Amino acid sequence: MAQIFHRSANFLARFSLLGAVVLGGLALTGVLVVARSPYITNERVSRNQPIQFSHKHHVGDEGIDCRYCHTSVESSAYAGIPPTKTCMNCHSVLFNNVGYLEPVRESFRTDQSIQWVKVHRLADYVYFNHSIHINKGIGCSSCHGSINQMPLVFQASPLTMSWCLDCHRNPQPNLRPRDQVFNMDWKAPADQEEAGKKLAAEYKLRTTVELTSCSTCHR
Amino acid sequence: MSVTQPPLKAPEIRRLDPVLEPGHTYASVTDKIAAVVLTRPLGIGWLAGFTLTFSLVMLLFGSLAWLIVKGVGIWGINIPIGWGFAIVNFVWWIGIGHAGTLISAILFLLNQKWRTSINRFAEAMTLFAVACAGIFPLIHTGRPWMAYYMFPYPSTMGIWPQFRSPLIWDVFAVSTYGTVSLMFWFIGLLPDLATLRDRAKNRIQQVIYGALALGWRGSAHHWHRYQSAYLLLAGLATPLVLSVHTVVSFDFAIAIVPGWHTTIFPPYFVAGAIYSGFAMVLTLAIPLRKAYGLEDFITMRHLDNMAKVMLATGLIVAYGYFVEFFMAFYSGNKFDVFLAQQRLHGPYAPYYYALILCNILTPQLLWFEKVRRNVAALFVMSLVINAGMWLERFVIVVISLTRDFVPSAWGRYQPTFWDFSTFIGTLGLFVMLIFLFVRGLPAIAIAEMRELVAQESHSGGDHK
Amino acid sequence: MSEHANDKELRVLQGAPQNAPAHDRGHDREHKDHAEDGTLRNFTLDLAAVREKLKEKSGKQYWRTLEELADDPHFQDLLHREFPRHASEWDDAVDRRNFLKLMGASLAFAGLAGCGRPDESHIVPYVKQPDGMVLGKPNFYATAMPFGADAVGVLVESHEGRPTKIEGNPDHPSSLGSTDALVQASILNLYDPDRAQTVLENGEIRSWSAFLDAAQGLATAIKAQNGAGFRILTGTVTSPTLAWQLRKILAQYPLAKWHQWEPASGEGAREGAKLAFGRNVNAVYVPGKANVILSLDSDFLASGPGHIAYAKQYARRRKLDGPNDTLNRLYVVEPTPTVTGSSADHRLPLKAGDIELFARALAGKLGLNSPVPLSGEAAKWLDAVATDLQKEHGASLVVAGEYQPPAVHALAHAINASLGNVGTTLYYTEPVEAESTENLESLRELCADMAAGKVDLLLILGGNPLYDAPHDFDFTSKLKRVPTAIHLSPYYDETSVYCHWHVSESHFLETWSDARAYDGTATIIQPLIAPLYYSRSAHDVVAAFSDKPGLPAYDAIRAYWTEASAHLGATIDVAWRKWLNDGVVPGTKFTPITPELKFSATSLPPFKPSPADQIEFIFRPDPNVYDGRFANNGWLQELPKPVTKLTWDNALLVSPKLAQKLEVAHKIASRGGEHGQVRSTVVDIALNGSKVTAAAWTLPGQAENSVVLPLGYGRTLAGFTGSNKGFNAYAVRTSNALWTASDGKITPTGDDYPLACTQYHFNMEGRQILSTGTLEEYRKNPAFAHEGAQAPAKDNSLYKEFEYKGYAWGMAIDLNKCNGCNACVVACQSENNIPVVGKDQVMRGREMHWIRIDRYYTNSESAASGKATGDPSEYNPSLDNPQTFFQPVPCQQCENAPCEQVCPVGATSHSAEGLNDMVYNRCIGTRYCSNNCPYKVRRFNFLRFQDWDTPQLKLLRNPEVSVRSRGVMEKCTYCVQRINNGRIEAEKQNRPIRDGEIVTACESACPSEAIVFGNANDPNSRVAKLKAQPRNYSLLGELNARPRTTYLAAVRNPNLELEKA
Amino acid sequence: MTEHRSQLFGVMGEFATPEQILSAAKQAREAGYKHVTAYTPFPVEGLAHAIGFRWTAVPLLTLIGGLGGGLTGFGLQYWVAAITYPMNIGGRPLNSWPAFIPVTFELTVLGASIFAVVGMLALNKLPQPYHPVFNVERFARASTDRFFLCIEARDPKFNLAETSRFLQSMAAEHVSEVKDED
Repeated sequence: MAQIFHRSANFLARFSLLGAVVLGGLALTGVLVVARSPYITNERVSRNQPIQFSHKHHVGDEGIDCRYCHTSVESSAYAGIPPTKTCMNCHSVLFNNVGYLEPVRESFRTDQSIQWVKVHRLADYVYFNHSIHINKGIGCSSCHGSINQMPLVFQASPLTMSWCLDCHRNPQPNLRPRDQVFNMDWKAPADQEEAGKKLAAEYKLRTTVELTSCSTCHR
Repeated sequence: MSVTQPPLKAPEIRRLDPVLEPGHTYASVTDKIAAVVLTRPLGIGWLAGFTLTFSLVMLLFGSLAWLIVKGVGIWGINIPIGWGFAIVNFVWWIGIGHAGTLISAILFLLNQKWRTSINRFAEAMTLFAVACAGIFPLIHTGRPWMAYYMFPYPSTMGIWPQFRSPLIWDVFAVSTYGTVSLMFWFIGLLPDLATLRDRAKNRIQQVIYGALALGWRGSAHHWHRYQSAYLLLAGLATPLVLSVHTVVSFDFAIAIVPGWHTTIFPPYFVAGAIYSGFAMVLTLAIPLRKAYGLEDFITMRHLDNMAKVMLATGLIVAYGYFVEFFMAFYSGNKFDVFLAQQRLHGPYAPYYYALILCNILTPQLLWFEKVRRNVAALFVMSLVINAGMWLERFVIVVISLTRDFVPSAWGRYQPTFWDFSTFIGTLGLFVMLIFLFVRGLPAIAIAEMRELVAQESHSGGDHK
Repeated sequence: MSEHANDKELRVLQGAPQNAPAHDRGHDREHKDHAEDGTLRNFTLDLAAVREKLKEKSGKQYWRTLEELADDPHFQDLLHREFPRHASEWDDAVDRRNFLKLMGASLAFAGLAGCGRPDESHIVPYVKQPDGMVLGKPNFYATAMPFGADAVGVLVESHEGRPTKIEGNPDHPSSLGSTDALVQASILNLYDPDRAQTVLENGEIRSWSAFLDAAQGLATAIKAQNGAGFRILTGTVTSPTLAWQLRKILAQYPLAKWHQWEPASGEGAREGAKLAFGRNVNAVYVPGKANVILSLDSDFLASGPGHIAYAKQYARRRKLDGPNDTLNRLYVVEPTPTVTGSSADHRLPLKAGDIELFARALAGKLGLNSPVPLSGEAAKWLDAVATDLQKEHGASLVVAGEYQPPAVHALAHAINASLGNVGTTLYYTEPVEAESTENLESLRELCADMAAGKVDLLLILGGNPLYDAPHDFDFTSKLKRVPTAIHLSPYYDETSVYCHWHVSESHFLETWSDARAYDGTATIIQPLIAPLYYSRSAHDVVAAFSDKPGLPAYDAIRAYWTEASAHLGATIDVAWRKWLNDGVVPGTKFTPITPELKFSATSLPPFKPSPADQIEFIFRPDPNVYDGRFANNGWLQELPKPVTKLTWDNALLVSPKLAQKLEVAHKIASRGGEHGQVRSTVVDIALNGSKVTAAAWTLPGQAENSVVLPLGYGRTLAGFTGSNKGFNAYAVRTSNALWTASDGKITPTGDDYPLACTQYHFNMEGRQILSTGTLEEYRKNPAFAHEGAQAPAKDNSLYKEFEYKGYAWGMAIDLNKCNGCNACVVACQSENNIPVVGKDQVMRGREMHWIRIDRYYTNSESAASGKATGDPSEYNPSLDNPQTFFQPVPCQQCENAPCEQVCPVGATSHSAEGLNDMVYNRCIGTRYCSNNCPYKVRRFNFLRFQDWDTPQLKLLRNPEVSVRSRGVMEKCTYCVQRINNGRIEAEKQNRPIRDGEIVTACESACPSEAIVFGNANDPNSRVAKLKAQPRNYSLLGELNARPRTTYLAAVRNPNLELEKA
Repeated sequence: MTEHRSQLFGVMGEFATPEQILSAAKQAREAGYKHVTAYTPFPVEGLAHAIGFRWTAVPLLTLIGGLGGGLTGFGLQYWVAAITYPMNIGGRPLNSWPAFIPVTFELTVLGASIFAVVGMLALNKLPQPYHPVFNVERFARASTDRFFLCIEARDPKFNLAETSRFLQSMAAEHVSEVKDED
């Protein structure tokens, strides 16, 4: 009988087997990595809006309070997107003839809503409530990032479930005094450790078990 | 070879049937078995059988496609009967999947020579049965595309499987069983692949079998480690094979449904599995030895022994049925008592009596040697028992659910066309794989047959 | 579950003008389409036009457009022209949808565009946000649902302008904070896609203004002849304004006539009052004050004016906190088991025709006339009842049934008077209906005139006479002879077809109106949403013929009440807002009057009893679809009828004995079986010279020789849901026998018909499920419910128990109060976006109700006994008059939940507050949890049950609850959305949740306050107190699942005299 | 293992029966040959011992695999159920160890089996499709009915003529050189 395979076959055979195992492992890890990547989470993806509205300008430079536009953030599940009327409060006077604000005026004239593109999209079965987070001293920037630096708003956090859980398991690091909630530049003080504990007690924060029960967010 | 008596004479001699007909040499066994794979042309029978089963597999794919499009509602299941054919078939196939590993592992440890000529295709059968079984737990879910939730992986949701659920145990048990059986089967194949490589008639065969043989040379070192590994695998597979059907039985025993919540389940599920497994081995072995003239290797001795195993396990199963009743009445649990009565004269009583007939009464014929040695009878009986074991699972899964705790919720179950098409589809898949197997790989372990020849020649013919 | 996307859209809707949710794409195209209609509909449609219409649409919109096209009559003509064969399949949902897709594919492939990653979704804010609206916070508005001679005051939950849920109005006498199944379901009618959507003239779409012109044209013509030939047909009118408008019309057209026809409300009360008092008066009962109540075939707990209030008062008298509490006692004599009869302490099945005899006998016993001999059971009964009533002089009550003849009512009045009940347990007021006319005679007259060609202009305001008029009137042929008939109705129904004009009627949530409750209290009906379609109210249509055509309903209402306010001593501008806010107009409640009794029982003509063995046919409105007006309401169609548990069909109700005699039987089909499909014998009913074929249903407790033909089914033009369901009992109903007919014939045809029955097996098989006892037993041993089945002690577990330190939500259901009225079931369906699955799926045992009401017969033969099957499929004597009990079964929220342990993915687990959470998006649908649930309360989406396509239905959904898709398990959550919102509000105010602050949908709907929800950890909460009672027990407690939902055993208060006899 | 190019790998004697190869192997050892290998169509009892091959690591590997699998199994379940996301599942304790046993067991078996098989192959240096012995024509029968004894060239005592004669002396039906060409 003659050799069926060349000597190199030995190396090839062993290498390919090993390779298969390694590749499989890599592929698996890859999937897990991609699932956490902005491609899936839409993190840091800024979108084109019908009007180039700049939070940086309005909040950062002009220092308008979040609640001037997002009126229901303290009382309702939804922070609320301002009606055209709110824009016109100022822009009927300021920049009242610049071209890039035409869509606003048009909307006001024609009574047709401005169609903003959603930036923060939660899954349909997640019931997030703004008001309770605000009331328990979670600042806007804790989730939305420093909006006041954003010419175009993008999603600053992954908004994955495990991300939510991180905070629901251990909220202390993110707790602020209520008067700091809308402060975009708030930084955790050095003593956040016990400050957080104190606030948690003050706010009567629910226990981790309660905060991580399924029905806290899913119904 | 010293057994020179003509085979059919006084019973005490017949009982000493050989596990290998006399007159065989290393070469002859090798030739005969390898020829089936290497030289023998495709018969019309094979082609016809393959075409038929292949079309059934297409039916299976069709059914699955429709299932994905519409949802499990195309089946007969409802509330209260949340599980129907899918789980029945799953348990049935898994059960069948037990004989192979059992034969190759346990009989190996017990040093039963007669296992040699049947273990190879029994193992193959196991793999294919497990493949068929594996389909069902996946497709019976409402959202199969989400089934990966059942595997422990670090998800972005930060949640994991719920390990208290027997269904998760199933996932691990079945996949482990599949993997181990595959490895067991493959290393068993190694020396024979080498044989085929060395006898291959053309380059393609050479390359294929050569690659699969991994360069096996049968050196003393190889054989030494090989035997050590094989023995260990056998030792591992034995508890494994027992555990798998035990775990499957937990699917029911862990639940609180009357008729499921029973401690007898693990042993009698295992016995039942072996029972149906051997029945299926017979169902396959009998036509196989006929078609490829392997009567010399799969002798009456084998059939006789398998018949005896079936008889024994059948009796264990019968005991299981009895204990179910006994415990129901002994415990006085009103729900269990009620269910026991339902089995006897509830709407599904006919199924229960059919089950008793198939699984307990018919096999009693195996007490008679005449029956055990009548190939035709054995074949029919193996079919009956397979049917019976399927009925058993139907009785357990469906009847228990039809009338549980709250009478207002009582219901009935009737399978739909899609229930049947899926089941028949897997039957087709199973047989098709068998067809491919017998033509692609040696259906009998050649190396072990050679070993047997050696032993026979030494043991001077007194067969143990 | 990507399918959720659309629904999410709705949940975050941020752009609706107060009451026109223009944000929903589908919806605002509604408008665009109608805009196009004008142009598009002038020429008839052809394929090219359709292609044109579809060209620029793509993806979802594409199909939507197709769906809308489907409602365009021209498109349907087109289909018939182009695809004659398929067009026949039009009415079948599945085929219809598939066919649409087919059509789509064949027209253009534009629809297949747009795969890949989900495209951007949009936020559509208001341009000018209405005041007082906080996004994401529902508002509640008070209004009322007019129904027959009553109106139920309601508070309607509105999310950004979409009414989504109806609750009771505590300030309204007919509601007292509760509702019934019909009220709960009425919101589905609002969004029904099959509603008539425009004004039609001979099937051609017309604008409202076109109608106004036509109306004025007709008006002038009629005026010329002084109104002769002008007829108006209405149902019972309780709207003061409408009556006012009508009277003005009649004044304008002196010779015009106003006819009334209510097919399903009896005239006995009206005529009986006339008999007793010489004029029509309205009897208002106060069951709360009665210690002994006798119902003469009256279902006052579940139907008829004021039944919600009556049920509440009655239930409060069934409260049993300790051995010293007393219960009232209810006797019911009735031919067919009703909700009231089923919750009676003593029930006597009697042919409807014999009830008058019983009443006379009772009067005799009380010395109001010469004694009347009774035979058998009835005689025994009579003595006991009579003595009992007399014992409770002034605190007893006799209620006569709606469908009983005037004599019975007159007798009831006399008896109540003689028992001194008037003024205590009942009082009289002026009639609630604006115009008391004898419906039957009124309709007879109209028909006669139509036949005689005396009617030139017929205005039909609501109602469907063509379908529900007595068949001997032959309304159809007569209507054909009317030159101009105008029909106002919510659907283009049987009658509309024969009318020249059809105006689609607005839903009560879409229009201004007003209505009076059973005690006269008036409510201003205010709209919650602009009409979804081009629909109008009766006020508009009437105004069209007045001197002020086009007068908006609002102005009419306002005008009337401006006048009325004077009498009420209020200035409307001040009072108006408060009236709207409260949902009642103060001071409109009728003051009691004391009409003198001009009737003596002796004056009655001698009673001629019908032979006992003669079969009596009685007509009754269906408990779910009533007279047929709710036929197209999927919630009600799929709602198991209280006693029979039938869905989607009506059936001839037959007593077990008679069934045996007639050889009508049931076969339990193996698909679905006891919990789904029962095949029953089909019979031909020959009656009043007409014939109808029906499925016969054996009903335990039915009077032996009495059979019931439930009205309201067999509609041909009800819409997709309601057409061709059941059989049409009106077909054999004649004017001479509106409620009770005899000498008819029942002959089995030999074939059988599948009926969808959600509970067939009625025996508890000796299990501790529905625990019942008598007051005696209770007083002897208040904890009798625990006998035999003890729940294991908490401490006999190897493991440490979980502790629930904070809130521990729990529910207690008092079986002593529950009367099985079904309000909770529909309320739950409405609150939790529960889909309707259709008859076929119900027959497979796949209905989705999160709370079901089980019905058991306690003294029935059991299956275990081997003697009987535990169901009505074979006769046994215990079925003749079984003791009936109802048990609502929601998820029991077990602490040791068997379902949770077996879920492989942890999709169901326990919350820190002890809720058995179900996470749909984690569920992979193994159904293991359901198998392991001893109570079988879990529901599985076997197919895609939820309707994702119909835009109207999207508006209906509760944004607070996930909409479940195919392949996931679902179940009662204790309305976790309400719990969470309640908790969030409480936490914001930094206070604990108050008891009663969180109310589940079922609890708030329940008229008899049988369901109580709350924090079991708070010893002062109502639920904790109930759970502390010895009557409290767990369903199947011995399983040690530790349900959070527990039951209080039912205790009946039988009359010992009758018991021992 | 075969570093040297196109040169002698060893000589191979062919025998007819297991007995012959067994005695041949013994004699070769006695004759002082170290690098002796026997090739047989089926395992011949005592042959490995005869050519001086006693201990194999396979059982040890299997043990390691088993322990590893088992520990991973239980560890994973405990971590999931009690540490990373403790949930109240039907009132059952967080560490429901009895419920964790089935998975632990299965993973033990899985680990052990994989280690046993992979270990065996690795120690046997498989896959190794190419090997000098395949160059011998008659070696094809090694997988059917012939028994070969190969004395390798790297053996210090190896000498082509000597060794060949030695093999013939043991009634080898056939003696052939084993070349290791490219």
